[in-house]
Amino acid sequence: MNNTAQKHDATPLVAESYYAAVTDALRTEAARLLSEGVVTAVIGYKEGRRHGTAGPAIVVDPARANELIFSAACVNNLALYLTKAKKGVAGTGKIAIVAKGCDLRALAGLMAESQIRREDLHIIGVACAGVFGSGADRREPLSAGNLAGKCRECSVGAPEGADIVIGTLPPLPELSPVEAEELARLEAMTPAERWAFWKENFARCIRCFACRQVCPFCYCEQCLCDRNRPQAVETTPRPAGNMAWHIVRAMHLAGRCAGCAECERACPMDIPLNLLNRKMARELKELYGHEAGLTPVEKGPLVIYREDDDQSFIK
Amino acid sequence: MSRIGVFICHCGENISRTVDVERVAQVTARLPGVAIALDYKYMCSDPGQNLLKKAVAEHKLDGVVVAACSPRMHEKTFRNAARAAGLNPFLCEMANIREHCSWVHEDREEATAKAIDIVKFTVSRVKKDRALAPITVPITKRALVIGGGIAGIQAALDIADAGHQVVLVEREPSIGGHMAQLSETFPTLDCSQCIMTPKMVDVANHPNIKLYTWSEIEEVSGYIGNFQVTVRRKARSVDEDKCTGCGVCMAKCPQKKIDNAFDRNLGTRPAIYVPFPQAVPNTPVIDRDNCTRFKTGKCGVCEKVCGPGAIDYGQQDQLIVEPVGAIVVASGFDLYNIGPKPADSPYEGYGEFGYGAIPDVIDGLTFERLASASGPTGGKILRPSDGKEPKQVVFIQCVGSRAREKGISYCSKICCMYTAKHTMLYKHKIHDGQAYVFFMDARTPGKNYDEFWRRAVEEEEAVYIRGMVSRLYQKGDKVVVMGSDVLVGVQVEIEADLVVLATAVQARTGADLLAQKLGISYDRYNFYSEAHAKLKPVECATAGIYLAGACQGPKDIPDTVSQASAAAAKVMTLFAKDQLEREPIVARVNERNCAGCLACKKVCPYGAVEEKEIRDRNGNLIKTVAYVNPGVCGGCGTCQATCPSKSVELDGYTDEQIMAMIEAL
Amino acid sequence: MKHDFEPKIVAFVCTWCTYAGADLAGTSRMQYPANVRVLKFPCTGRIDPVFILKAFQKGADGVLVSGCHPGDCHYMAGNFHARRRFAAFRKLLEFVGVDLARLEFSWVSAAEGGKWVEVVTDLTERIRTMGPLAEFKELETEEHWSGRLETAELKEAYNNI
Amino acid sequence: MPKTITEQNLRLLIDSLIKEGTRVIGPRRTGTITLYEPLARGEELDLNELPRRSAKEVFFPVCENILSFQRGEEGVKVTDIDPCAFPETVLIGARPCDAAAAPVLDSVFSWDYKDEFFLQRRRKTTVIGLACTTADDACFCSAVGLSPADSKGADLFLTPVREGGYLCEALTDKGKTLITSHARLFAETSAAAPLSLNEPAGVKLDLHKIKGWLDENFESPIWKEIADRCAGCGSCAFLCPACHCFDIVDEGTEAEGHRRKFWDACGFGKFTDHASGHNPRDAQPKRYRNRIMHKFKYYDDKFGQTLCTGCGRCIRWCPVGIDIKAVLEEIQKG
Repeated sequence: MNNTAQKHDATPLVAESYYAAVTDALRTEAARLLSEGVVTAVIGYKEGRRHGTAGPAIVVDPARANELIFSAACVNNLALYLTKAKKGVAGTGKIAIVAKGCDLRALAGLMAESQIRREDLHIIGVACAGVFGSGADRREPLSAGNLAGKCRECSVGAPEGADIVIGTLPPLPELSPVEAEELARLEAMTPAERWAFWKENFARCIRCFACRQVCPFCYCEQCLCDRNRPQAVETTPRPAGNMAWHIVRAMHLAGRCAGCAECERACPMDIPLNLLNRKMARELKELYGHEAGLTPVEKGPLVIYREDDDQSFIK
Repeated sequence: MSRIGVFICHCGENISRTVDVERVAQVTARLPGVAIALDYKYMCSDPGQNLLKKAVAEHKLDGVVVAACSPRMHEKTFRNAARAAGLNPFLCEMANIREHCSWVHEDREEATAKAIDIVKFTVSRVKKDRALAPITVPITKRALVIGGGIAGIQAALDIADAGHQVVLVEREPSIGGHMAQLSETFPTLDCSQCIMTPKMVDVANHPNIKLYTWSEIEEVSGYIGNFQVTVRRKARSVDEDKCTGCGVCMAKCPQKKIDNAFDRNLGTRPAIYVPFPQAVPNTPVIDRDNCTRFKTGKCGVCEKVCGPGAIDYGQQDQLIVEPVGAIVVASGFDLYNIGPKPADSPYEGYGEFGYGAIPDVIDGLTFERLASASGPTGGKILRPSDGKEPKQVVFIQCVGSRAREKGISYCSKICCMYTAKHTMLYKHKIHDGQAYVFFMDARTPGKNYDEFWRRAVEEEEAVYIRGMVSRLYQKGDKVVVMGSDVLVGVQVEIEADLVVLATAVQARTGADLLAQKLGISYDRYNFYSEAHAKLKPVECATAGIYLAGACQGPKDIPDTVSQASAAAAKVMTLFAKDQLEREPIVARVNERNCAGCLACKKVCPYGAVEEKEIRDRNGNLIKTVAYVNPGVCGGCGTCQATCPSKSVELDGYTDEQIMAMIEAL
Repeated sequence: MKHDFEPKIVAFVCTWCTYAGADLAGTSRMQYPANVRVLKFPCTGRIDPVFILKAFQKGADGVLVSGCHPGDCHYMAGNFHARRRFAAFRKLLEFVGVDLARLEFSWVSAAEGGKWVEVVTDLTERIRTMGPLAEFKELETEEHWSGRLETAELKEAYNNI
Repeated sequence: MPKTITEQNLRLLIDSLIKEGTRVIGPRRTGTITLYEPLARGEELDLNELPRRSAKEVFFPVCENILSFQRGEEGVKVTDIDPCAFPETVLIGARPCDAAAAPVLDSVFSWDYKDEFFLQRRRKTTVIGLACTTADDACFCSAVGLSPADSKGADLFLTPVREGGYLCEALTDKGKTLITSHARLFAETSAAAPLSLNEPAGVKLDLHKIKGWLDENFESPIWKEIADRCAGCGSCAFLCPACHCFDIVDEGTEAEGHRRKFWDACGFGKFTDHASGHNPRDAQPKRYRNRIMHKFKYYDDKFGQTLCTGCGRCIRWCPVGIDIKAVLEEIQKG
């Protein structure tokens, strides 16, 4: 974090009472949905053992709705649990899901890709001031100092299109866009410098596939990178295979990525994976005006074309 | 281990001059999986092919690489030879060492090295080749023709005459289309009705044609050879089987003041009506929107007067499913709206020409009705406002067409000719009248067309003014036409008795909706797209669907009829076989891996991808996956490149084959 | 003429336009550098970005992707989809640090034998001056430190194979 | 008399080892994290935090070649990698949770098949352990029978002292040799005060009781309850000092290639996927159960050891917040 920002870094973005109120409302709503039989399960968050942590929770019993919470530690994009990758987790029937604005974009994308249907969902939107960055100090309340990078540029704090939205956010301060700045920094480099940057980062990759496994859009039943006939991408965690894997991953998400940055958060090796996704999102916006939004768009930018698309790069 | 045979052709000296073919044979013989490599002077000759056949048998080859010319030249030859030797033809590949090597490189060493590489990666590919069997699709030898204008009539008659069943669907109560509304036709000035009505009667009487008028296409499913078409037969309120067409109902109908759309609203018709006297079928339909019985329940005259008891007020729309093997789309065109811009129209309209506000500003089709012997004036040209003979008529061309600012940039193709015709018809009927034509260019490409136009100008004394009209306004009982003559460079003002606008031909309103039902593509103006502008002008991208007439773009009658017959010929070609056989280069879905994102469906240019539900033995849905209909797939492979998990694979170009080649480079 | 460095160039082309255009260059006896290896696809729509990546990984110094001009696609729209796909992919490659001068895209019709020669010649000459694509080749030989063979004996044994 | 070494001399020790041709591996800052990596200079050593990955990769590489093949004119030539040629190595700054894992792994790598790739690296490596002062709320070494001061697995053990520098305890011949061959860098002291170590807080685990429960509860609803949310990545296994599953794959082309051994993880959906298409562990709960069973029951059954040293890495970096300590506490409750 830069030093000039340090001063109000620790100023809480929202009062603790905000989370308490949202949590209460969330529990009430979840209990109602389950006991009235509106849904068969609620996918939400519950508190972790350690201070300032939370994780996904799937609640099917109204009596356990009071385990649900909402706080700045609720980092996960729960849309993951609606995908084929997590087949059968939520069971059958209508499912309620707790969604931050950024998670809603993923839900919209999954609907557009025929993975989920709106009518099978009850979306409990939560107005979110942001979540903790990975590795951030969670002993303090959420502030500009321990906020996740993606949240600094968030435009969907208050979700739209949900069945219910819980919480009303106080006005939030404008924060410097650190991710956009990092992207600009990389773009200003020479190709050789960028190659060195990524080579160093990808060299750390151990192919734990956390990036893939937490991505709501990596729902393929057979990842191309797990295939061995033919072996499109080397499976071994060597520099060559790592580079190929991350290029393929970014390409497969281009035009689909909802920008939740879960890949980057989940990476135990701190590889700035979301930079790749952001870069592709920016390019597709510039080329084709596409942006991941809150409503499903049937055809993404790479499954559609216009006859007058740019072809200045083609001889 | 594979047993590949490599056969290297000298092509006389065409290859061996620059490529050391013996060396290629020596090196490639040692490649893993190669059982034999030999070279020969002319591999495509009979002895050369026999060499290949013999080697397949002797060495029990399971793959063949012929290193010779381009596969575009001889792939078929060698695949047939392989087949004759008992090998699946798709296990034979060509390595192009002539067009791509010996002919384009001079350095023997370089060319030889390149030839070796080409053979090498082709060998790697062949090892991953799979035997493929041709795909056969059964064909239902019945055709659907959509639209009963001259295009649809021609196509239906041709197909029916060839002995195949045809289902002809027409939206209006009668077939005939726009041509039935015309007076006389260019460039011969023969009477439209006279040449049209016999064909209409032929349709009605043809044993192979099933005619559905007052009907629309509800849904189309299936694919080439095997379409299921649901036709909505709108309630006619008249039993077609009982009706004798005597016309008493129409005569007795108390509600007679309904604008007659067939006559461009110049005349009126009753609520129970046929659009025009020569209608086919000659069975009336009740216009429920205007019928007193349907509006108030208080009438019932037609039912009382109908001898055969054909009137049926309770008739409902009927949905009928027709299985067909091919579809001819001949849904025709609409005319550009020259009135004020309707809210839902993409086009600007011509408010400045006062159409609708000035009664004596009409469009060309209205003029046709005025000039038609069966029209509302009995063929006398009388202007709408007061029924007087117009002595000065101004024709304005390119109204809507070639007017980018109005939304259409194309040329409507028929207006130059029909305006010339109009001036003649006018002159023939009103000898002392004067016709003026404002035009941009006269476009007359067609047999005897320019002669016809010249006749209008030179013999029939139509005054052609090259220039545009800026404004029309009413002055007394005249319409003042303000325009410019760009050749002379002066402003022109004419006090006309009647102004006729040559309005643009545009796609039918709702053409896009029909296209979506059919799964065919259309351009930005909603005209239907042919598969290839030059070489497949009547085929659609969607196999088994063909285009005829102005639904594809503006066309005159001769072109329309030609295209209709061409479409019919395509249908007959298809029906000449019992089964459709095609190259098995088609995509297949690995259902186990498919996650059902349907990206393949979104990119498929052929609409070949469908959704398929996978259920367990109890019928519970496990998942929805993509299914590629091999009868429809064109084999481009765009689906596979798009599929993130490569769960759809193009036979003949699988990832395994391609990766093997890249790795062998 | 001999050059210090002869690059390996891989061309992915569609069968209907560019492959035929290259055939035409052959039947017209036009001359061009022998560095290019042509892989035939039904359509540029079939060409997966992974193939380009793989080609670079397996030692290509330059890659050419070529197909039908827009509107001429035998399959109507395959090249339109390919155009978007590659517009995106080249941006990605550029972002990870690949010099885009090594990756060429072109439309070459069946009638453009001359254009084929020009495209291939230009690319070959450009890459001759650029030298080998060291980045991917280095990457191929690198190991994670924990599996790296550090001793001289092992290195020698390794180099001998 | 106990030996000590100053901070500066510790770095000089690294420098002189490198100069002698020894490979020195220790915590090093790389990007935004610390990893055990080969050190180029003593000053690269960074002992401020627990490295993100465990030290197991010193013995059990992330990925290594085990043979290479090349097709030539005379057929296929295969070259085996000779484990005897592995370099002499010093691992410096291994925390107790990392150092203690190596002897646990010896059991499985020297059981029926002697995995020389692992064992040679063990033989050739001298481990300099470091008492741990940085426990956080994910750490639980003391709950599984270790402690921040435990020297298990170390040849030489460093304990930070209040005055700066470290108290050095040589535990094996390797450790003693290291001191004697660099004697000038070590001092003798009688009164060095070890820094107070930060014992991880929380419930102590009764591993015997836990195993007892596991013996009885292969089938239990708890597995679904815990692991439905598991995303199926390998971060827990890959960061773990004791997880040692690996896969072997041939990579390359028809012309040449390598046989490679690399880390695998039981959390992966494909981990036990059979060629037939059948997968006995077809759902995440079954895979997670295997992880717990392997660590606290199977390995105990076979070798009398536990495959967990309480480093807490899997807790800290689980993307979906699965907390093995919480799971074990739950199991302990019964």
